Amino acid sequence: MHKFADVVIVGGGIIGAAAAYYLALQGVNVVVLEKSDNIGDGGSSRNGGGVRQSGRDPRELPLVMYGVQHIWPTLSEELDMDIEYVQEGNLRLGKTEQHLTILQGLTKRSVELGLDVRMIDAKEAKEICPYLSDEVIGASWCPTDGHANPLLATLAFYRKARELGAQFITGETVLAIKKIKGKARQVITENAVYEGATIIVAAGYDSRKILESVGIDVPMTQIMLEALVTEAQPKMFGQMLGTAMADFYGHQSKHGSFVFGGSSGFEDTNKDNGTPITASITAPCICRGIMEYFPLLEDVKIVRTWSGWADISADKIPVISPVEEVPGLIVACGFSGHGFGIAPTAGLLVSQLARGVKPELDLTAFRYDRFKAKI
Amino acid sequence: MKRYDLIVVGAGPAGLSAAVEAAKYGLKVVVFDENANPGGQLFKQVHKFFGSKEHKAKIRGFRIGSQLLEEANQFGVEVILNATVAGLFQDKEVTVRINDSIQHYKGDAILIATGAAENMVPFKGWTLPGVIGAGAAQTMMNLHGIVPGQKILMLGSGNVGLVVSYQLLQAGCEVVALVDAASKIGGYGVHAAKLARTGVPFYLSHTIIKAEGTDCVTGVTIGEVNKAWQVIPGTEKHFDVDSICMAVGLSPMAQLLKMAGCVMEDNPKKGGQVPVCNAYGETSIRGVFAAGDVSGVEEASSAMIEGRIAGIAAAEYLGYIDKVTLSDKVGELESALNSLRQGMFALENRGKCIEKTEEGYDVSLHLLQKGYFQEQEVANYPGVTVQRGVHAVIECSQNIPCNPCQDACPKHCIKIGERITSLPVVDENAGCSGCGMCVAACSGQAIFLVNEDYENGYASVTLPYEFLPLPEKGERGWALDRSGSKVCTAEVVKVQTSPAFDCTNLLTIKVPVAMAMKARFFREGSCHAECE
Amino acid sequence: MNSRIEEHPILGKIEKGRRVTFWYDDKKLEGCEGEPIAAALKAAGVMVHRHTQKYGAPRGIFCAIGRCTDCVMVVDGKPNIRTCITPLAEGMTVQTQYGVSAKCANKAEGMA
Amino acid sequence: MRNVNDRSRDIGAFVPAEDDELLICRCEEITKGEIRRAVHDGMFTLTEIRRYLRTGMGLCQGQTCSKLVKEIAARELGIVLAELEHAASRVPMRPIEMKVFGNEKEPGKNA
Repeated sequence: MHKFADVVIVGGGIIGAAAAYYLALQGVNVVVLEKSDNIGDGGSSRNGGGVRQSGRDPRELPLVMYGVQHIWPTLSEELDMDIEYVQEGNLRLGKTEQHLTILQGLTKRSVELGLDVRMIDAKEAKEICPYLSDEVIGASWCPTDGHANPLLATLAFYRKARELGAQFITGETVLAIKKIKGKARQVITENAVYEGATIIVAAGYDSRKILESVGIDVPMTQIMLEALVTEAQPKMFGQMLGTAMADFYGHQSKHGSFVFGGSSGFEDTNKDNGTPITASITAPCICRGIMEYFPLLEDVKIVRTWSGWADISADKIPVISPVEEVPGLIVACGFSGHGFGIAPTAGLLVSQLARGVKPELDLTAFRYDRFKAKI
Repeated sequence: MKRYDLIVVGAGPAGLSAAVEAAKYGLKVVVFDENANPGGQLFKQVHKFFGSKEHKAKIRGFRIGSQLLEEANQFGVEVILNATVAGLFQDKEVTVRINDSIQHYKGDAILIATGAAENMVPFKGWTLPGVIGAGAAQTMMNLHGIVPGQKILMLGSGNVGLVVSYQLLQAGCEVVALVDAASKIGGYGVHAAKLARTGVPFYLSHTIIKAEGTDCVTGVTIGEVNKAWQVIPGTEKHFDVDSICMAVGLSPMAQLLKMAGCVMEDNPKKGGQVPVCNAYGETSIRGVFAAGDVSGVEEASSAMIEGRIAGIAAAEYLGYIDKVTLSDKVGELESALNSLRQGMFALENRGKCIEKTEEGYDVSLHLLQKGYFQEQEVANYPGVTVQRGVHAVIECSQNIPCNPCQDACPKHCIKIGERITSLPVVDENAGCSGCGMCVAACSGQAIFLVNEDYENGYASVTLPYEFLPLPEKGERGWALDRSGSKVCTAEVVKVQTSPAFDCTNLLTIKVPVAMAMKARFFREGSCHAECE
Repeated sequence: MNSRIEEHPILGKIEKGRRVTFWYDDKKLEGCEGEPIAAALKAAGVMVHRHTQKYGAPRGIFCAIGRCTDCVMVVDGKPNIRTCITPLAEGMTVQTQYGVSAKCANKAEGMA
Repeated sequence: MRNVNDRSRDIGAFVPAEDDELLICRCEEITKGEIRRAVHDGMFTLTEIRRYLRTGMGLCQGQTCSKLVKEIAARELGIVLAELEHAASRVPMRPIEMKVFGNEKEPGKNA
């Protein structure tokens, strides 16, 4: 079976779905190929849902700030589906002087780039979120940060793109990309060949193996992080939460249940059986981490734990880049575990690259060929 | 980390049997169960089991449970209750919630025996308090001694629906109707018959349209359905009830196995999503076993045998016994299991329309549609004979794996033979002594003693009676026929109770001789107004 | 008819724990120590355990074996406690749950 | 071989049915109509329906409704039940308080 489209997207996560949406809006004929059975089954549905500017790598700040100003606030309306975006600020908590120095460093860096974020003392932190433990001695506070529901955001992009005519096919494992007369033209799967003028590879860690077929490498590793979900509670706080040492992060969803992500310290070496499976020591460790900051949550019941892989690039920021040596190829992967907040912006920028239009924001920092040896 | 040879999850019939079998061969075994008492469904089953002696036939479920527990203690199996297995991880590790802590254990082998949970049929108002699962009713009555409701409608005519309806009557509730959208009763005919003769009406090819009530159930409306399961307008019937019980099948609770990454299959004949297992119950992950309803919904008797097989397989997997011992031991158990999986209700016959018994007798369609034989049909079966003096009348018309009546009769009047699914044959000249052992032994309560020469013009009918208050000698009341309708007045002439009958009392009533083959139940009640 | 089975034709006398008192919303009830809270409530004729979050619909016992979580109530101040498997103890406070909390805790949250 | 699932295949438009108001997921209060509409919005798998509507995400984690949701979705998609994969099963099998989950103890010391 041989299928033609203007743009072939490899990867049915939030980046692929968002790009497909923005392209379909412009009447571009798009095919999206997803290896797993479900749209958004990778990192897109397995993250803490943070729409966070504070503490981000300075190179990513413009993307997330653009999103917070131009996309997130109206995205539910645009996709006519409530993605539960809440903008009630982000608290990154510290319990020791050492924590505060880390937070100060992050804060100073973001302030220099125009982000409204500042350090606050324990008293002010407690005014913002009364449930904090007394051990918290300070925090960084960014009022324009927020969070959204990653499951709904991903499926909302997919739903709208599909409505606009984008074709999504799950259960299609991409084996390789094939150049025809010097240009990237074909995507070979187990079942068919998909051909298009432009090929976007947005398949998370799997992108590395796929890009190998056209001689491109994105240096990435894969780590496994875990999260836990609690029973629904009355509304307690709307802020996005995190800690200086990132031992846990999360928020209370509109539904009332808390979603907290975290790690056991072994995320680089977690074993799996081919599917993202939780480890027996991680959830207890996240619980202990949370209770140190929120003792009041100790009686709240955990109803679910899940895990997911994060595609960690060598310098911890994504590759969002055209590939001139393989004309027609665009790469968007390596979001290193914090891609959700910048996903809508990244989707828009990738769609502009695919249409040959000058991207809204400068993408030089995200070039595929930026990886140089240390000396 | 604390490690056992075998960790069993679920202390029900399958789990305990597996633990006992493995411990017999020297394995260090622990069984975790989230409930306060072990035995799983066994401890809610007050009825007598089917099968043959090796399947513990004619013994009541909860007594089998206690026997299994004794065996477990005898062989040093550690049974830890109020212990919820939260997860099954890689490297055969489980985390268990015990009191207010999480504890990690590893097993060289793991056996999941978590059983099955009840299916649901949603209808308008199904979330109202008062709509409960049949298992919930059983739990409340038989475990906690609480009456689930006063007036109850039962949805579902499988064995669970029939048996739980009977148990509701024993607990003193009124079962206003038994309803099933299927055109034929799903469970054993004998279970339906013992219910119909108490007067419970059967509404096959009917479904629930809606449950009524604002804060809880106050009534229910059912309607007849056509072949396409659509309600036929005008056939609505209303009942005032305070509870609706759903007995519409069970689904395996195989979440732990799916979590561990076992290959699963969706098999409607087994009740839904089950692990793919080999003949020994081993899943796609070496050393992880599954037994009982979790790997295919059947009954507790087969669950116990599956448990034993898996227990022995675990012993071989860990090198405690060799392959030869394994195949011998499992061979015997497999034949016991196969003998249970014969007859009309065998897996391969599910859904088939069977018109003749193995022996060629006609299957009574009336029994399957209404819950009782038409009068003239009864005489077709080999268990029903015409004899002078007292003799056993066995109204058993389906090939089900069950033969306790054969062994119960000291005079060998009853013969089933090699295949335990054969219908019982009453030998006309074996000379029944009227001891009633067969009446009490029959798990389906389908055996009566009839004596048409009791007194001139009168016959005696001895029937199994498991209700309170137990009528006394000399008491007068009504004789009910197989459909539960009053047919004549009757007097209690004898009441036999004995430990050998295991709580099945034998009630002998005197009725006009013409009623000898009609009267099948007794209801006390003053009959002065309506006397003949 | 009393909804406790005094004597069962097969199980005989049903032995229960000693009588204990507990609070059900603002009423004082009695039950048997160790039996599930839901059993004590059922014996006292209580059918509605909670009202749901979205539609405020009444819910009560459904599976009675701790799986469906329809019987949850606020017990000793903690919401979402499965009453069908939680043993009754002397002096327990059991409150009807509205959404995810007891009504008196935050009126606004509960159903009008 | 995974089964290829083209999400633009025509499964027919959403046609309201008179039992759409029927509640299916008891914990999260989701009706039959919402589940059927979700399928037509492109949610062709149980995991997607679960994430899209929250069916099976409540306190009982789908133990009561997942079979019902599966039957509704299969009928709406016009496929056999076996073709629909159940959502993943995850720890914990029963809700566990945070302080208990975090309280790891050596076996045998169940105080």
